[in-house]
Amino acid sequence: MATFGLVLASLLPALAVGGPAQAKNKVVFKVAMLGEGVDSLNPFLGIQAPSYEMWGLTYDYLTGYSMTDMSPTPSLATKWTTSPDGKTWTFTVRKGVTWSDGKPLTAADVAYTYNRVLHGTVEQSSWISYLNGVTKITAPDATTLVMKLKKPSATLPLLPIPIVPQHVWKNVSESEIKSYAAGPANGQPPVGSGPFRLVSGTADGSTFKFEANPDYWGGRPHIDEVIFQFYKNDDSAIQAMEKGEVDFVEGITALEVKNLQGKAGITAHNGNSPGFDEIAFNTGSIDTKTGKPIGNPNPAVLDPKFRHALGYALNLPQLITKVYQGGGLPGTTIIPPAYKKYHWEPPSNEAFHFDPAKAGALLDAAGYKMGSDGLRTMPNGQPIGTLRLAARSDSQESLNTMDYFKSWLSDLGIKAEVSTYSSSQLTDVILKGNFDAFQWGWYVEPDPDSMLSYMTCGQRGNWSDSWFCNKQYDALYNQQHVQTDQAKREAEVKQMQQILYQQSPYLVTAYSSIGEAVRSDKFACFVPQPNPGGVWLEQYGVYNYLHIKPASEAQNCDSATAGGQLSGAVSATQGDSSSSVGMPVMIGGGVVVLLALVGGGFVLLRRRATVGDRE
Amino acid sequence: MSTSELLEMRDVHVTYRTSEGELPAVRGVDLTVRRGQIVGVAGESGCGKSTLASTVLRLQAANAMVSGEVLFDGQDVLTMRWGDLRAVRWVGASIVFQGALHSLNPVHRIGAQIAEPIQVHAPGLAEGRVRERIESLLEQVGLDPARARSYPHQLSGGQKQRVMIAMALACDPQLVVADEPTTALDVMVQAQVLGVLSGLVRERGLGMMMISHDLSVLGDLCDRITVMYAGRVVEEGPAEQIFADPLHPYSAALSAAFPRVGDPSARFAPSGLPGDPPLPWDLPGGCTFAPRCPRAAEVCLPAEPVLTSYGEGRAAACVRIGQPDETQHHGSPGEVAS
Amino acid sequence: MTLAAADPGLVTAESEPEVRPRRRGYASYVGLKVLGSIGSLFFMLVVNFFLFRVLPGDPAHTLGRGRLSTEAQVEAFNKTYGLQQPVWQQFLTFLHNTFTGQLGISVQYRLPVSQLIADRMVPTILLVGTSTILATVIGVYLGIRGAWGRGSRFDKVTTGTSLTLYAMPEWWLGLLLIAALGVGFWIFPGVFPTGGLHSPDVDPNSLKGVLDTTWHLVLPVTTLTLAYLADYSLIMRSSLLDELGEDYLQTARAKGLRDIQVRNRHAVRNALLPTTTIVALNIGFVVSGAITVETVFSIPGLGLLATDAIQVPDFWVLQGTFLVASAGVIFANLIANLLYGLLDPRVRT
Amino acid sequence: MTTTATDKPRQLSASQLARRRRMAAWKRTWGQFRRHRSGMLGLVILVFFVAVALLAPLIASSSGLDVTKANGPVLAPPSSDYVLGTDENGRSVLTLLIWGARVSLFVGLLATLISMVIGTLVGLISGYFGGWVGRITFRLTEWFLTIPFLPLAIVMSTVLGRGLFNIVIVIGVTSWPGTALLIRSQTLSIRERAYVERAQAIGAGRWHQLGRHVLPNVMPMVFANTTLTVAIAILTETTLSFLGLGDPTRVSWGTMLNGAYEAGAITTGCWWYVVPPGVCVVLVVLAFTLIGQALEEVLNPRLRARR
Repeated sequence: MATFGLVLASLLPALAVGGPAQAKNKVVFKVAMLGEGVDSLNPFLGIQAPSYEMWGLTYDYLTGYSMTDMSPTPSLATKWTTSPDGKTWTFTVRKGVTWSDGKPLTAADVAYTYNRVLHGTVEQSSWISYLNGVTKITAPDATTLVMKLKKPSATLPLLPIPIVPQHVWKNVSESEIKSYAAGPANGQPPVGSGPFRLVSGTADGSTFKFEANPDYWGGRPHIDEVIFQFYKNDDSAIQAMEKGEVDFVEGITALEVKNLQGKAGITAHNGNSPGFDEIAFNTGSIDTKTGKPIGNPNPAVLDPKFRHALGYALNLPQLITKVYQGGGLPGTTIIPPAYKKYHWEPPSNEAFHFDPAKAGALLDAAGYKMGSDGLRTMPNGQPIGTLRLAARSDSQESLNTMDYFKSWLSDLGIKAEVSTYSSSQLTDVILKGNFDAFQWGWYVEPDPDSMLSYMTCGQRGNWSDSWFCNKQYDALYNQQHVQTDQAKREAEVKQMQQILYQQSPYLVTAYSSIGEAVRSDKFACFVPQPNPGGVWLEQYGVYNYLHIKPASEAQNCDSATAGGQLSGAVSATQGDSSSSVGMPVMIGGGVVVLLALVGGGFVLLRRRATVGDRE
Repeated sequence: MSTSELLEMRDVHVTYRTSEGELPAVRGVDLTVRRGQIVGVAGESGCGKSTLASTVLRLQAANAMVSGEVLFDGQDVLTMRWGDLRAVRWVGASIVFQGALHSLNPVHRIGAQIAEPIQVHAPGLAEGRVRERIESLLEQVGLDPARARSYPHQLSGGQKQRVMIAMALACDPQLVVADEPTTALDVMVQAQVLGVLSGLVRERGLGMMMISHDLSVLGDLCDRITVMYAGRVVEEGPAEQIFADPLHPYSAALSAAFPRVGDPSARFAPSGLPGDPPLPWDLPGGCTFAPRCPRAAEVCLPAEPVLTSYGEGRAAACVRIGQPDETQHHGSPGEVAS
Repeated sequence: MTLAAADPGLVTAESEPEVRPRRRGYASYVGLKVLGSIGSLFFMLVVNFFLFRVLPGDPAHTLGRGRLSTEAQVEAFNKTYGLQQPVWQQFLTFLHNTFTGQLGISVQYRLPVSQLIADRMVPTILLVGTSTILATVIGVYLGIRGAWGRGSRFDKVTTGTSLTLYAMPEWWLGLLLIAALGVGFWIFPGVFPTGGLHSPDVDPNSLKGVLDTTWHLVLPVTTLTLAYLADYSLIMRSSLLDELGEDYLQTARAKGLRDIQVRNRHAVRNALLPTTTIVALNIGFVVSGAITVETVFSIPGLGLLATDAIQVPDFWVLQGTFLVASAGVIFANLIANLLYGLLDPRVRT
Repeated sequence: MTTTATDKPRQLSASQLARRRRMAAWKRTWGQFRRHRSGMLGLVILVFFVAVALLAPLIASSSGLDVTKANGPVLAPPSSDYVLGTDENGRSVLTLLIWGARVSLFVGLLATLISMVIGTLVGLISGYFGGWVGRITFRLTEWFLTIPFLPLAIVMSTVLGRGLFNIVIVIGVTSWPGTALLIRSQTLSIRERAYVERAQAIGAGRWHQLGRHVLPNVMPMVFANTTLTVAIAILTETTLSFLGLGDPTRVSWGTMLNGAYEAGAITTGCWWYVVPPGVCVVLVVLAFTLIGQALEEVLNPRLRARR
């Protein structure tokens, strides 16, 4: 039949090609996704960004995120109060919300979901960190949810845990859940309360079809269907968009963005995403049980002064232009500027800038004098030897960054060699401590807590990859963790960043971004997050799925509800769209290319996802 | 039945075009086969006798240039239109190839292979008739008709050769060309096969051109014998005479020789004859046989001797015939042809 | 996959002659071949098992993809995947599971591997199947014509083209086709879709869906067809050339057969033997063939499943696909041999 | 070794004879090869690329490979100062091509060497020694043949990690069975030949015969087969590199194509980054194939009849 069909198709190309284009009356929003696909539709199993997107459309969350700085906003919870001692949280759950199978959604469902996380093993892996310190969760009545905590928590009420229907999941046992697909079964979408319903698609599949939920409490979406199509490489996806097979492409390179910006009917940009790439040092790998040193870090990198000095050897602007293809923002600290409240911007007198002379001076001061052979020595006169820089073989950026680092080091009179590992191998190398420095990256979730936690002593041998340990830092971490006074907490978080900046376990090289392109002749009213300069699609929350409109109705974007005043980011006409989005981005010195969804990206996704933080 | 000459070859030349240059394989051969007559062609391998045979049905290799005339029943095979040629093939003249081993298609059954020419040339013939024909043919060559169902590799060499014979007779040809029909077989089987072959030919009064390096075999089967050396006829005449008292020294050597048993691969050189037959790309000047000839003398060198008649129906190409031999020339005795 | 690698079927047949063939019926021939395949099957299982036990990194970490924080979870994980058992015991369980069709649960997708493979099988078979059929038909035809009129312009052109295609990485050819016919170049617009199995918004089961899928398959199928075609035409040509020297063709000519009859009844029939074997074998290399092309054209088949699994690395998916791949080859190999036995009487007796 | 003092001289002279015969054979082979048009074409192409690879340092300085030193425009089309344009790091594609030739050829040849050694050894053993040794080695070869080549190569290169030598090993280890089978059938036929029997009669040890009589006579076929294997090896290296399993620190034609693919060179229409590496691969592989076929035809009389 295939052969026959083949012949047939080549006979009637018009018909066959006409096929895709004939999406009539129904408004279908087709999204091309790249790289790793959806790993699971089961919110307790999946860990990859696309999966979060699927859950976001299928389920609801207790709290949402603001479009400006991603601070908590009401969602299923209409409001919440904290007891004076900060150990009791009371949420008021929205009335009149129903599951897709018609049953009402009550506080009991929320309590069930959270308890499952609290007491399960599999269920814990992705979500437990959000219920950190929570001891008891109850639903005294249909609209009230009460959380009891050991000690106050600063991370609440941020609770991005998909709320699943008790009446369905109570039948899924602890053992079954490991392989519970939670996808469409016998013609029925998985039961959820979200704005859309998954009518077709399986975890390993390449196509996922959602239908709008007509009676969504947040109002009916302006589009009838969302379809995600996964492509293996950018070219296919971009071509598909130019051919009109898809309306949106997520995660392309800056080069491709540049190339698309000229094209009529298409608007492309690099959206800031709250993530960063860094050069990390081995600040002292130890056996977490015995506390004895393991691995073989070069004594030099163990010295904060040494690491800090190297901060002045990095020519970040060059890195951005060359390695990140001319787009990008030089990085400073581990909390990206997207989170205005928490980001600490080093004052100009402290800030790193490309100044080899200064770097040299600092090294001299720290005792790393230039030897007769033109190589710097340890303070005790021993040769430093060769620093082992680890790069990820699946990321060209990683390799190139380290190549540059190597050449900058040699300019300083420090020998270094770059070796490549696959991401899984590198994970092992790091845990064994057999490295001096490596290049990798993180995404940072709206609440800085978990990112900050990775640099605490307690995380060594687990999430800490730099083996960093600093008493003062840990003390501050514990403080901010229970800090209920927002202003105080922000101050503490910034202080922690300052410590890291001085100690330099990480040299943050770049703040990342995601290349996105949309058929602005078909759809409009995308609102970036963070606004301005942020991403359009893989956001915290599903704002745009609810508020984008067919280009024909673009003029009244503002009629849209929340965040309306921000809309029109992408309006129908090419001209002002490129000025309203393209220009700021360009003026902003361009944005770092995130090749996350190409090659090495998987790991970023993985590590980002591991604690569920996602943009 | 126009003439009594069934096959008449006139001044046939065959030259192979190869990357090494042009190799003359047959150089001006005349040969005649009458109805019911068995003509033997003798000579060492490489003397061009097989090439000569291939021209009878215009089966020479693609890179072979043929000149002269090959008249079959008065028509020149070489210039015939393909249609007519196909009609002549197997119906007019058939061939028993050397090495039945390879001349039978390994993946077709015996029966099918014998039937093939019949079906080709008498398309109308009914299945049953064809089968009967095959069985009778097999019986005639002394094989169990059931053999029709077996594959070549299931037969012994002798049996294969018999199959070839049966196949050759399938369309009652007037002429059978037997190209070294028995080289691959050991003596006992050779005798049987030759017996069968000549018997059938005789009783049907067919003409046959029998090619062999073994003069003794030809001697008692044939009416006439043509001896070839280096692509030319060196002697020609009644079988028994040539075998009994050859004129040409080469014929003499051939008849003196006796067949070696077994070992089909190594073709034999007449005993007492030093050296190998000349290579077609460097033929010695004068008499091409001279270098190996026991009676060679200065007279042999200037020109290549022509075939001259000696008595009724006998001819030979040697200038020394009748001359007394004083000067005995010998090829370097050290070497022994292997 | 290549001329050099692709003729065990032949070799088994060829390596007999010098030992004077004993007479045995087709049945026992089949028996022997089946036994041989079972042997290979077991060997393959062993390789399969141990190959994947030496994947880099501590399984608990790499396979758990770093998600495991508490010791309890690590243990739970090891338990699920039986990693705490001694190796031989793991092997036994592996054997048992394999034969009962349990290929484990994908670390990445958390779905039964057998199900994943079943899902991905269809596009691959569609792609490779179509290409193989086309390639065989065209390739054999070209091979025959080329060999029969060897030295002719036709022969020179086809052989030249085949050799070039043979020397070409099929995925690169795919890229070129995408660039030329998908993206379009100079004044030529790109008409064909450049990736995916079908357009996102059509139901693949509707007629429109079928047409759309077919339309999407044009480029990948063309790519793979050209790649295979090269092999087949070259093989057919050379094996027919081998036959041309044979005496029985002379016999056939002498019998007064037409040239075309000689070719089809005798030469081709025999020359087809090796070709059939190799085609049959190539079908076994379904996965291998599909890997690169599926990657280039983003076709969600077995090949893509495998390549995706490598990044993770998704232990069980890799093992499963590899298992299917090798099993496919062994099976095809068996078929090839049996076929050969049927077609060539010399082999079976 | 059961060679006794008495039959040594005869032994030697015999082998000398054999050697002389072989020398003559090589001369003849070369003579015939020279007349083989496509073979010579292949040889010319190959010589060209080998020359380029060897002279790379003279033609283009290796600094052109260093990303940190690259200061050309990104993915710029061919121009006067960048004859074949630039890659996504602003490096000259031409320079990459020239140095890529080194890696591709190196990998191809070394991998082939490995697979040849293994293949020939196994082939000889399974062909020469009858009995269980022969049977087992033959089975082994067949088994290895049933392992799907590319998947195995992929899995192995994930196991061994990414590096030039790993690629070499992977290819070497996965591509030997074809050779082994060829050598085996060759050996089987040669084993029957007269002088081996003679050697047996004289009482030379089996290994001695293997080395003295069988090996030298199999060598020609090995040689012809080698060139074909190189072609396959180079193709495999390219494919693995393209799939991102190559050595990222080294520039080969495969890694170039991988880079082009990931940089979306197709959509951005950077033909100068996609086409040249592929063409080089095709040419080199073609060259080896042509030479290999020519050699086979020349060395194998049965095939020679075809011409």
